[in-house]
Amino acid sequence: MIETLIQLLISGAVLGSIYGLIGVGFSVVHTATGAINFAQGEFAVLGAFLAISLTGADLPHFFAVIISPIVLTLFVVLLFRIFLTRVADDALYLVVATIALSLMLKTLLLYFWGREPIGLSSPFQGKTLNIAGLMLGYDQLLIIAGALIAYIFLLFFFSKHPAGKAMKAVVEEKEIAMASGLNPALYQGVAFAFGSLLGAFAGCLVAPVSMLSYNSGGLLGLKGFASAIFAGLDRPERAVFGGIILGVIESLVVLFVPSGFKDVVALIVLLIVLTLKPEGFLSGGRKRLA
Amino acid sequence: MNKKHRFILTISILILVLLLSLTSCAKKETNKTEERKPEVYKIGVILSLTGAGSPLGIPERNALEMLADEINGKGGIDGIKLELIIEDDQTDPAKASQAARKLIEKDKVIALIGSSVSPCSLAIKEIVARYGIPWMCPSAANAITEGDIKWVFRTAPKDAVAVEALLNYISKNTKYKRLAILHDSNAFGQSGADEIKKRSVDFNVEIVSIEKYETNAPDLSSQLTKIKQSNPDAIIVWGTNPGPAIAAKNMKQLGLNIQYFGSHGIANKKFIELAGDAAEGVIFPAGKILVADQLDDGDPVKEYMLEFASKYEKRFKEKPVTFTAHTYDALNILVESIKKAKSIEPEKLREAIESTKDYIGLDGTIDYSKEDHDGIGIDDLVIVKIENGKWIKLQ
Amino acid sequence: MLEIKGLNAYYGHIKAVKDFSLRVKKGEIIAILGPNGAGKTTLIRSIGGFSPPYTEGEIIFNGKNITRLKPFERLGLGIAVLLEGKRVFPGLSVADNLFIGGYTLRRRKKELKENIESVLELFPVLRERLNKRASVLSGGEQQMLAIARALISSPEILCLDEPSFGLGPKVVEAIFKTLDYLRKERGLSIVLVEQDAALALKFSDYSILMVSGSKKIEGRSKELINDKRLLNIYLGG
Amino acid sequence: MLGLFKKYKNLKIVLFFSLLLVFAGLFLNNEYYFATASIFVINSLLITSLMMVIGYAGQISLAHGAIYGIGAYTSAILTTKLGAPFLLALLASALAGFLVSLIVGAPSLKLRGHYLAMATLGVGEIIVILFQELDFLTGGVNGFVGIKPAEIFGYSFVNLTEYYALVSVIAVSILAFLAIFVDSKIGRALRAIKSSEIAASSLGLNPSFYKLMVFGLSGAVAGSCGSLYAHLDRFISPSTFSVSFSVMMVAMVIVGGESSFAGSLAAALIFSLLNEYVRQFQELSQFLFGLGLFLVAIYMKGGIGNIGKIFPAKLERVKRSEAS
Repeated sequence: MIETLIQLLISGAVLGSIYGLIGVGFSVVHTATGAINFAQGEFAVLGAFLAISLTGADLPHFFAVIISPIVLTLFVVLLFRIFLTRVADDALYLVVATIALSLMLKTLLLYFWGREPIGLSSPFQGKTLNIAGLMLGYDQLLIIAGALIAYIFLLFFFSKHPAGKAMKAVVEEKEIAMASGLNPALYQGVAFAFGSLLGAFAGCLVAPVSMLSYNSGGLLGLKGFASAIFAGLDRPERAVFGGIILGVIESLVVLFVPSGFKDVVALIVLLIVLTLKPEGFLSGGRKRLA
Repeated sequence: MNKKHRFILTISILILVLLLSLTSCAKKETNKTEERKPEVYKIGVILSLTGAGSPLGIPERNALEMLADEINGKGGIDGIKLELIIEDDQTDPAKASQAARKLIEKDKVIALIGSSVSPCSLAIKEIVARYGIPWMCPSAANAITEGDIKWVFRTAPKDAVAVEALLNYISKNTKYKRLAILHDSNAFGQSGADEIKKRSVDFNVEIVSIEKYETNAPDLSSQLTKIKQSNPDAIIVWGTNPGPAIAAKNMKQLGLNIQYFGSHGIANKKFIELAGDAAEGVIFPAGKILVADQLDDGDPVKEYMLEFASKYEKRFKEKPVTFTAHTYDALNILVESIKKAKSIEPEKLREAIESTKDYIGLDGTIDYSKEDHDGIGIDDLVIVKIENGKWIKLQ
Repeated sequence: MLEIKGLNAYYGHIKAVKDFSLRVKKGEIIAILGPNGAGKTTLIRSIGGFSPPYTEGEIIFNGKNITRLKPFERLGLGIAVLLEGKRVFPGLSVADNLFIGGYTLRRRKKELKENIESVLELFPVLRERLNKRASVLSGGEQQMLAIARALISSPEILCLDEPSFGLGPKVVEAIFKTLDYLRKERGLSIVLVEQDAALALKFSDYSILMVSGSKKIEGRSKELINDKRLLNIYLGG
Repeated sequence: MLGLFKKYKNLKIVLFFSLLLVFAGLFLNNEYYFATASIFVINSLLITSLMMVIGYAGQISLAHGAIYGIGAYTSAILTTKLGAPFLLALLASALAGFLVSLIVGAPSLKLRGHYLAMATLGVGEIIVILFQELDFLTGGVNGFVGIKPAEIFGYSFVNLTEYYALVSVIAVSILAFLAIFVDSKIGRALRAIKSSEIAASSLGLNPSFYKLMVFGLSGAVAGSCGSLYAHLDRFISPSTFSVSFSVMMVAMVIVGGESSFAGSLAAALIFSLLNEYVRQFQELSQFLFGLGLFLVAIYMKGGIGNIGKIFPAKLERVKRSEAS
C-alpha cells in the first residue's frame, strides 16, 4: 500500500510538472499583458512537433529540443509585431485573438503533421530507474528536472534580470512604466514570445513520454491554466508548484474515487482553495485585481 | 400605467411573431423527389474531419473519394455520375445534425453516409428518422441499430461484436480470469468498457478494476498503479491513439508485466510506431483487412482486400486502417443498391439496401435483413497479435 | 525650454483644455491651480503624451516638437511626469522601483549607480527601506519614492499632478522643500498641479488658475497670493 | 408607446430583431434554413444572457455552456423520461439554470478576473463530467437519444417551420424582458455597481445581491435556451456543452461589445452563419472560423455593436477618469 502511495506521488509529480511547465507560460504572458493566452497548449504541441521534425531530419535530440523553441519564438515575435500589437493594450481582445489563434494553429498542425499522434523518440529508450521497487523512467525524471530548471530560471529572471523587472512594472502600473521610459508593447511582445518559448520547451519535454496529436493542446492548456491560477498569477515561477500540487492531487485521488471523477475532485479542491485564498494558493498574499 | 405599456408591448410582439408562424405554415413543403432521372447522384457525407474524431474521419473520407473517383472514372452508374457532398462535423453532434439537415433539405441528397463517432451518428439518426432517407453508418455504438432502424444500415462492427470477439478469444484460448479495464472516457472507450463489463459473466471472466482516462491525457501511470494494486491477470485497454500507446509505455515503465489486450481502435501502424517495444505481444480484435495477406487463400475477401490496400497505399501514401473499410463498403453497397433499385426514391432505395445479401466487402461479408441492419458479425473479425512490430493473425 | 502653444485637448466631444499656452524656463516652478474638472490633469497628461485626450496644438521641448511622441520617448529627452494618484509599482521593491526609474540608463551602470546614490541622499528614508515592497510604505514615503524614481533619469523638467493629495502637512512640507532645493541646486524646472492654492503659491514662481479648461488668471505667485479673485473662484465656484 | 421606447432604449433593438425574424420567416423555404434560423435565435438569446453577466455585472463566466446544457438535459429528462408537458419543462429548465447559475456565480462574490474565470470553468467542467458519468439519467457520453418533440396543448411541434415560430415567440418575449430589465431601476443600479462598487455600496446598494441576481437571471435564460435546443435537435450529448463552447460564447460577447444588445445579436448572427458556412470546407473549417474571429478581434476593437459609438465610448471613459 505504502509503495503504491509513493508510486502515485511520483506519477503525480511527473504529471504535475507537465502541467506546471505549461502553466508558467500562462503566468508569464499574464504578467505583462494581463491576458490569458488560449493558444498556449497549441504552442506546446507546435514546439514538440517542430522538434520531432528536426530529429526526423537527423538532428541530434539535444539540438532539436533547443532549436525548436527558438524557431517557435521567432514565429511568435513576428506574429506579435504584425498583428497582436494592435490589441496588446486590451487584454480582452488579446484573449479573443488567442482563442482564434488556437483554432488556426490546430488546423496548421493537422495539415503539416497529420491527424495521428506522434511521439518524440527518447534519447533514453524508455530506460527506467528502479529504486527499491519504485519505478521512475529517465524521461519522467527529465520532465521533473525541466520543471525545476524553469522555476529557478524564472525566479532569477523576475527578481534579478532588468527585463523581468520591467515586465512586472509594465503590468503593475502601465502608465508609470511608460513615464519611466518603458515601451509596454515591447515588453508585452517579449512576454508573449517568452511564454511561447516556455510552452515549446514544455512540449519538447513531454513529447517522449506522451505522444501528442494536433488536438492535444486543449487539455494541456486547460491543466496549465489551472496550475497557474492555483499558484496565483502574480508569481509566474510558482506555477511550477501549482502544477505539481494539481498533478499529485489528481494522481492520489484515483485511489479513492472512480477515475471518471478524478477531475471532479481535483476541480473541487481548486474551487475550495480559490474560495479560501482568492488570489491563488501560492501567491504572495498581496490582493490585487487580476 | 407602466405595467400597461409593458403588457401592450409584449402582446404586440407575440402577435407579430404568431403571424409569422401562420404565414410560413401556409407554404406547404413539397419534398417529393421527382421520378425523372437526376443529372448526378448526390450522396451526403458527414464525417469528423477535425476534432477528436479526425483519426477516424480522414481515412474514411479518403476511401470515399477514392471509390467515387473510380466509379466516375468508369462513367458513373449507368452513365450518371456520383457527387459526394462532404461536410465536417468537428466531432460535435450539434454540428452533425445541422449538416444532416443541410444535406437532406438543401442539397437534396439521395442518401447519407456518416458520421465517424457514435454521438454524431446518434444525432444524425434523429434527423434521418424524420426525413426518411437511406443512411449508411460507419460508427460503433449499439444504440445506433436499436429502436427505429428503418433507415439506418451499419457497415462497422458494433461495440458488442468487437467485445464479443475479444472475450471469446480470452475465455477459449487463454487462462486469464481476472481482467482489468482501462478505457478512454470518450464514446468509443466508454461503450466498449460497458459492453465488456456486461458480457464478462457470459464468458466467465472477472473484472477486477475499471479505470478511465481523458482523451489526450499525457500520462496514465496513476491509473495503472491503481490497476496494478488490484492484481489482475491481464488488462484490456479500450481506446484510440494515443491513449493505448501511452498505457503500453507506462506499463513497461511501471514494471506491470501482464498480458495487454486492445481494441480495434489500435488496429493501425500508428500504435506500433508510438508504443515501440511496448507494443510487443499486444492482442486485439481487428477487421480482416489488417492481415489480408495472412488470410486463407479460400477466404472470399482476401483478393479484394489486397487489391484495395495497394490502391489506397498508392494514392494516400499510408496503409488503410479498419475505418477506411467502413465507408468504402457503405458507398459500394449504396451504389449496388441504386443499380438494383433503378430508382432513387428513398423507399425503393432502402428496400434495395435491405435486400443486400452476401456482399463481399472490406469489412467482411455483409448481409442485411428486415430485422438486422448490422452487416458485420463476429466471423468478420480476426484476433491479431503484435510480434516483432508486425501483425500476426491468431485465429 | 518647454513651450506649449495653443493646446486644445479633447475627450470625445468634450474639450477639456482650451487654447492653452505656456512657457517654462529653466529653474522655474509653475503652479497650475483650479477647481475640480478644470482640466489640470488633462494638461499634465498631454505634456506626458498620455492618451486620452486627443490633442491639437504644439508642445515644444528644447526646440524639438514632441507633440506626437509616445510617453516613453519623452523621458529620454528630459521630461519626467508623475501622474495623478498612481505613484509606485506596488509589487516591486523600493530598489526595483528606483531601478525602473533609471531603466533608460541601465546600460550605463556607473551613471545609474551615481544617480541612485544622489537621489537616496535627498530621501534618506528610502535608503532604510530599499528591500521592502513599495506597497508597504506609507503614503508620504510612496510619494517620495515616486519623485525619487522620476529624478533618477536626471530630467530637466518634472511635472507633478497633486503631489500633496492625501498626505499629512509635515510630509507635504518636506516634499515641497526638496522640490525647492532641486530647483535651486540643479536648475530643475517644475510644473505643479495643486489643489492647495496657498501651498502652491508659496512655493511657485508663477501661477496659472484654470477654470473649465481655460486660463482665468495668471501672474507671479507673490502677487497672486493676495488676489481677491482667486479666493472668490475657490470659494464661490 | 413611443415613450416606452424612449425609456427602454434596447426595446427598439428587440423590435428590430423580431421584425428580422418575421422577415426571415417569410423568405426561408426549407426546414434546414428554419433550423439554422432557430439555432441563430437560440444563440442570440444565449449570447445576450452571457452579455448581461459580462457587461452589466462586470463578471465573467466560463460555465455558460454547461448551464445551457443543464437546461437541455432538464427538459429532455422531464419530457421524455417523466412525460412532463413542454411548457412545464421549459420553466423547469429555466429554474434549473437559475439555481445552478447561483452556484456558479457564488465565487464571483469573492473572485475577480481570471480567478473567477477559472472557478466558473471548474464548475462548468464538473457539470459536463456529470453529464457524462450519470449515464442512467443522461445517456452518458453517447448522448440522450429520442427526445420528444415540443408539445403545447396537444399540438406537437415536429415541423421545424412551426418550431421556429415557437422559438422566436419565446425568445423575443425573453429578450424584451431583458431589454426592459437593463433599463429598469435594477439595471441602473447594476451599472452603478459596475462603474464603482464602493460608491454603489455607499448608496445603499448591495453589490453581492445584484451580481448574484444577474448570474441567476442569465442562468435562467441560458436554461431555457437549452430546453429550446433540446427539442430542436431532439438529441443532446455532453460534448456540445463543453468548455470550448463556453469560451466561444465569451469570445462572441467580446466581439459584440461588452454591454451592447445589438452587438450580441449581431455576434450571434455572425457566429451562427460562420459555423454553417465553414463546415463544407472540411479540414479547413476550424481554420476559417478562427481566421474570421482573429480578424474581427484585431480590426474591430470595441465590438461590432459599438462601431457607431466609438466616440461616445471614449467620452464615457473620460468622464470616469475626470470623476476619479
